[in-house]
Amino acid sequence: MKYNSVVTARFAAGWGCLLLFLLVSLFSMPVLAQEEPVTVDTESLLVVPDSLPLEYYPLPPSNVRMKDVPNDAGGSLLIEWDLSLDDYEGGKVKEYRILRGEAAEGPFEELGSTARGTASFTDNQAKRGIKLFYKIAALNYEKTNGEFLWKASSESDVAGPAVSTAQWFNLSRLNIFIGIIILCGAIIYFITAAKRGKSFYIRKIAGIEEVENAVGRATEMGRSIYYIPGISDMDDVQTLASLTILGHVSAIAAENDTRIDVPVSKSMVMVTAREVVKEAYSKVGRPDSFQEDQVRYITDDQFGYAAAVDGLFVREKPATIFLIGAFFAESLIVAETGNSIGAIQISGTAMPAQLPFFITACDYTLIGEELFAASAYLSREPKLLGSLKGQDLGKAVFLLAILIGVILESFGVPVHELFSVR
Amino acid sequence: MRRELPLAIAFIAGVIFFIAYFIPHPPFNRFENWFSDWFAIVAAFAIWLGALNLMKISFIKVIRKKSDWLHALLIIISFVIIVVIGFYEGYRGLHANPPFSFRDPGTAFDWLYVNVYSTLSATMFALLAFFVASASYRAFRARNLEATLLLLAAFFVMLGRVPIGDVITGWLPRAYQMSQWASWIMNVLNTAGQRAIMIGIALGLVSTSLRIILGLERSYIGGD
Amino acid sequence: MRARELIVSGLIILFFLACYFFSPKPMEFSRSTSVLIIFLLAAAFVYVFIRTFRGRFIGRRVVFIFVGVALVLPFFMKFPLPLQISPEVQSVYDALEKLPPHSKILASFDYDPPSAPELQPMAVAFMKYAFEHDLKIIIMGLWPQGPQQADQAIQAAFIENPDLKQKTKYGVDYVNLGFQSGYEFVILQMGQSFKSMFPADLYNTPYDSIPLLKNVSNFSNVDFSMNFSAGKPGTAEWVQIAVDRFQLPLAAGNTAVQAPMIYPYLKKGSKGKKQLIGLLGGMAGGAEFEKLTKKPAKATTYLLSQSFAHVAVVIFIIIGNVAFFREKKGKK
Amino acid sequence: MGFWDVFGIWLASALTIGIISFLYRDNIFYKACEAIFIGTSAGYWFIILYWDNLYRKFWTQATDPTNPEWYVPWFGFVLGVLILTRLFNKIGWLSRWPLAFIVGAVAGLYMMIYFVSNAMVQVSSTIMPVFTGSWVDIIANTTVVLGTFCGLVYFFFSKAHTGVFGGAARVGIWFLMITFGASFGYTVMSRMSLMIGRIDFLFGTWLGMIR
Repeated sequence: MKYNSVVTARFAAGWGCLLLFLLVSLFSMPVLAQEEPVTVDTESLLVVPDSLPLEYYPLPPSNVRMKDVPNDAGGSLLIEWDLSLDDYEGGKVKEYRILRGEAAEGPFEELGSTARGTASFTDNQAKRGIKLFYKIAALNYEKTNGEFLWKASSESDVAGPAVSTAQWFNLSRLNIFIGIIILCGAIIYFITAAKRGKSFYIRKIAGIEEVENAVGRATEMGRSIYYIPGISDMDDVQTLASLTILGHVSAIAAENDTRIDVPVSKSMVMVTAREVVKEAYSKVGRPDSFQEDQVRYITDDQFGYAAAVDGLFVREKPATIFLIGAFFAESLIVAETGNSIGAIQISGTAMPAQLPFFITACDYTLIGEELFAASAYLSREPKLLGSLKGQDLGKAVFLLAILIGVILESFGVPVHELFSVR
Repeated sequence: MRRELPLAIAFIAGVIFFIAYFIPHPPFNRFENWFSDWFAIVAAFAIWLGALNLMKISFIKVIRKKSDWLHALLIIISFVIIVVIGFYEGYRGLHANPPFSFRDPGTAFDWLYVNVYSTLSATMFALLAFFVASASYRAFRARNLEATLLLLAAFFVMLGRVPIGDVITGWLPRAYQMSQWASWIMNVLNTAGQRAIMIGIALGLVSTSLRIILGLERSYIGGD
Repeated sequence: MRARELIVSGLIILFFLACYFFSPKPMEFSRSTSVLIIFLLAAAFVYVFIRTFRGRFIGRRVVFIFVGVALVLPFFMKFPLPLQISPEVQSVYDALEKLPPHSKILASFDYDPPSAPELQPMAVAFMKYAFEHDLKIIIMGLWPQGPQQADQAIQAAFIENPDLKQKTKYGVDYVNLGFQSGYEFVILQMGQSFKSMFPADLYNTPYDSIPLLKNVSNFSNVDFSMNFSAGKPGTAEWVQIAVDRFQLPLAAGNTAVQAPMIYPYLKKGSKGKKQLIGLLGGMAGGAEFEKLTKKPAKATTYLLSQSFAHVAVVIFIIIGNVAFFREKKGKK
Repeated sequence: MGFWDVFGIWLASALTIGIISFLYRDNIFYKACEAIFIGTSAGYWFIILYWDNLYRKFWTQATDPTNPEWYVPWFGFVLGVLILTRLFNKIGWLSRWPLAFIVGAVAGLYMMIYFVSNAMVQVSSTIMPVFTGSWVDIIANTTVVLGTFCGLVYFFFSKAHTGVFGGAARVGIWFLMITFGASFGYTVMSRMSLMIGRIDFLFGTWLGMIR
């Protein structure tokens, strides 16, 4: 692939803006640190309306204090208070009401209520940047089937002003930020290294090793090979991986002069698959023996395609069948017929729900990521190799973390915090 | 212009939404919600493409009297019926007093939905019950250790999840009957396997997304 | 070939018309007929075993007939089923039991009619339980047909328990906010405010004029939540966003094919906190929940057919593999 | 039960039998039902997306003066219109802009959502003190940790599966096979439940033979 300047420019831009953003958030850290504590503690006045005797009134809560909820878009304040002295089992306090106003003496509106015994409430309608004042009312009342007989409430003193602010960086997600930066950095590093021609080791994958003898079997028996690239279109990564493997299989088939048929269910896949097979034939020096109709479009309909492929299997009786790509509920219909005509079947998909059917019905199966590893191994494309290596590094980090983490956890060190999400 | 701009758009959109995850400060916190609206609206437009394409293909089949033109005619008729009724019920519902939704039980659209659409899609999937059984008999073999483990796990989960499993293992104490085996397989063995697969898929998706953002993955744009 | 096709379709139509006009309604086999049927089924399986053992496989359509019989006949049989309650279903029930009256439950319906056979029975049982224990239900759905399924579940609950109908009032005891598209972004926005995502309920009454929703602004004002899901968007998204980010107490009911992917969320994490309180898996989960609420209904009757079908599939796997090993031994 | 309800049940039963007839062989009844299914499902989603997305999410919010973010849906509208340019091949390439925006944004978002919930959370819940609680817990926890660890080793491609590493990979594939077995069992269960639902409709709602 030509090493074009646009891609490097984009790398630089991407890294540049990420670094810039990191610097901005680091400098903004000290500014956030000094949050001014907001506590007001004065003697509370007992409000005594004329009708109810004094002892109905519970003692009000005290020491009302507010704290801006960190790592949010502003707009939420955590209000805490000390419970009223009358707040005990059978005591005078039944509920607390939270009241908010935009001025110390200004009109107060009721936000919500909390049951007896709770000492905090989150107000997430506190408009960002506006000074707000709060007071908490302890409430005593008598209710029969939903109607209030009488209500007595006494309010704490006014606390405030409190302002909810928004933060530019969600500190609780720092661990995730570092994790994703390491992973993306590794992937980008390995892709650029692979572009510069560095070769990487990929372990043996059973399904791919078997391709030679599977095609060999078809040649001995003088029968054809069928390659089914799944029923998804070109926007599915599994279809792209499958077409890479198709190129490899077609090259071996062309060498052994064995016919390979590729019935497809999407017209765009047909166009690309024809290119892949034609190129494989010419690479092996057999451009003339490739016929256009080896790769043909059947139908877009899921079950129609499965029924048509079954018909082809039963009539043509291929010796070797490849089922590689994105499959859905029709996978077991096709795999079953392939098995019933005694063909060797090599399958591969990343669809978890279909893997059980392929594993039991086919001789070899590329399981999930092995499909992508196989296409990287065969195509040697830098972006595929680099991604695979980057993902492997991620797995290595997770494997080490689990190994060390479990050991340390047994001694009480909270290693899982490093990976936990708040 | 045709290839560079889309790649630039994809890069900018990707980086912005990647960063938006870490910035609570407005307007970044609103990005995910805005995007859900944009995604829904674009999806509504995209289905016009799909529907018009289906109608175009079907019309060509009918006009040129292709082999399955009756099949195509039936597709057009059923599409037109449900679309016309959908629009009619929708407008009637909006202007009625009190307004009702076109999906309410009792509307013609709901009748078509319950008796035609959901019946057909439920039966289409129900067919698979038969295909799974025939594949079990004719194709699912314990050909190697891995396939044997798979069939054994399936055996215990299927029988454990229905009362018959406990009838068979009735002679064992309650805590060791087959339904407990099935629960243990699900809660311990399956959890471990699922986690390994989920982590693998997550890492795979991160690398694919990164390639899309950096413009290395261009298949979704198609040819020039 | 044309003639045979017409004869077969003629036979099918005749069979169903005969059932429609002449069969006893409802038809129930006596205990002895049920045992006889099971005996005949077993004999048929033995015959298949012998035939396959000798190398002559039965055709695909014969297997279909076996499965059809195994699914249909149990509907007419009566068998007491010893149903064991699995821990994940028990924890859902215990969590509901702990809810004091008048607590608000957010019930999200993310499935469609094709998955109704598995999820509708547990949804009906959940509605019956909630209304009988005076719990308030706020219904919404991430799938277009979800809220309709919720409505059908409520109507079914009213039919099975008529006095519930008078007791529960729409807008006070339950509200249906309808469907909202946008997949998991809907959950995200509900974390900040329900109202912004559901300006009005299914019947276009504004959010603020619904008494039940008076001081319900987002997840922190909801005591519990139940998610019925058949795929994506579903329980996984609710856990990833509502539980992981907004700490919403969540239990779920899932189709059988979806349940395995959800089990990891049930495991206690390192902080001893489970992401998901409990899970009703497939029809068996529904039947167990019905047993816990002491009201056996659809799920329980379906389970007998399910049991027969599972046994049939297991026997077919065994027969297939025995023949496979005999063939392999023969070849060696 | 009005006329339309009875007719609806009979129609639904006919369609159900038509689809099930595919088990016998691919016949004209099945082809007719399949055509109705393709047409109705395309039309159904066409209507749902029109009313729920275009009308309710775009139109009502975009033309509602009280909505402070009324401009947001308009950007979605522009993206949507650009997608429609794909119909005319002269200006079809314009449709790549909205497509690129959606694909890029989804890439950015899904990268985070999946990385957090499928990778970080799962790793964090696997790192747990194993030797606490009753011996049942100890066995369960060690098995989960061992299974997840070995499963990941199997999907590790940069080292050959030989020696101890090969052993761990082998144990890993065993765990994966049991997981696939469990999901096979559950798939059978859910397909059977679907069929039971259809039988309950045919023999219950239609023929009335089930109580």
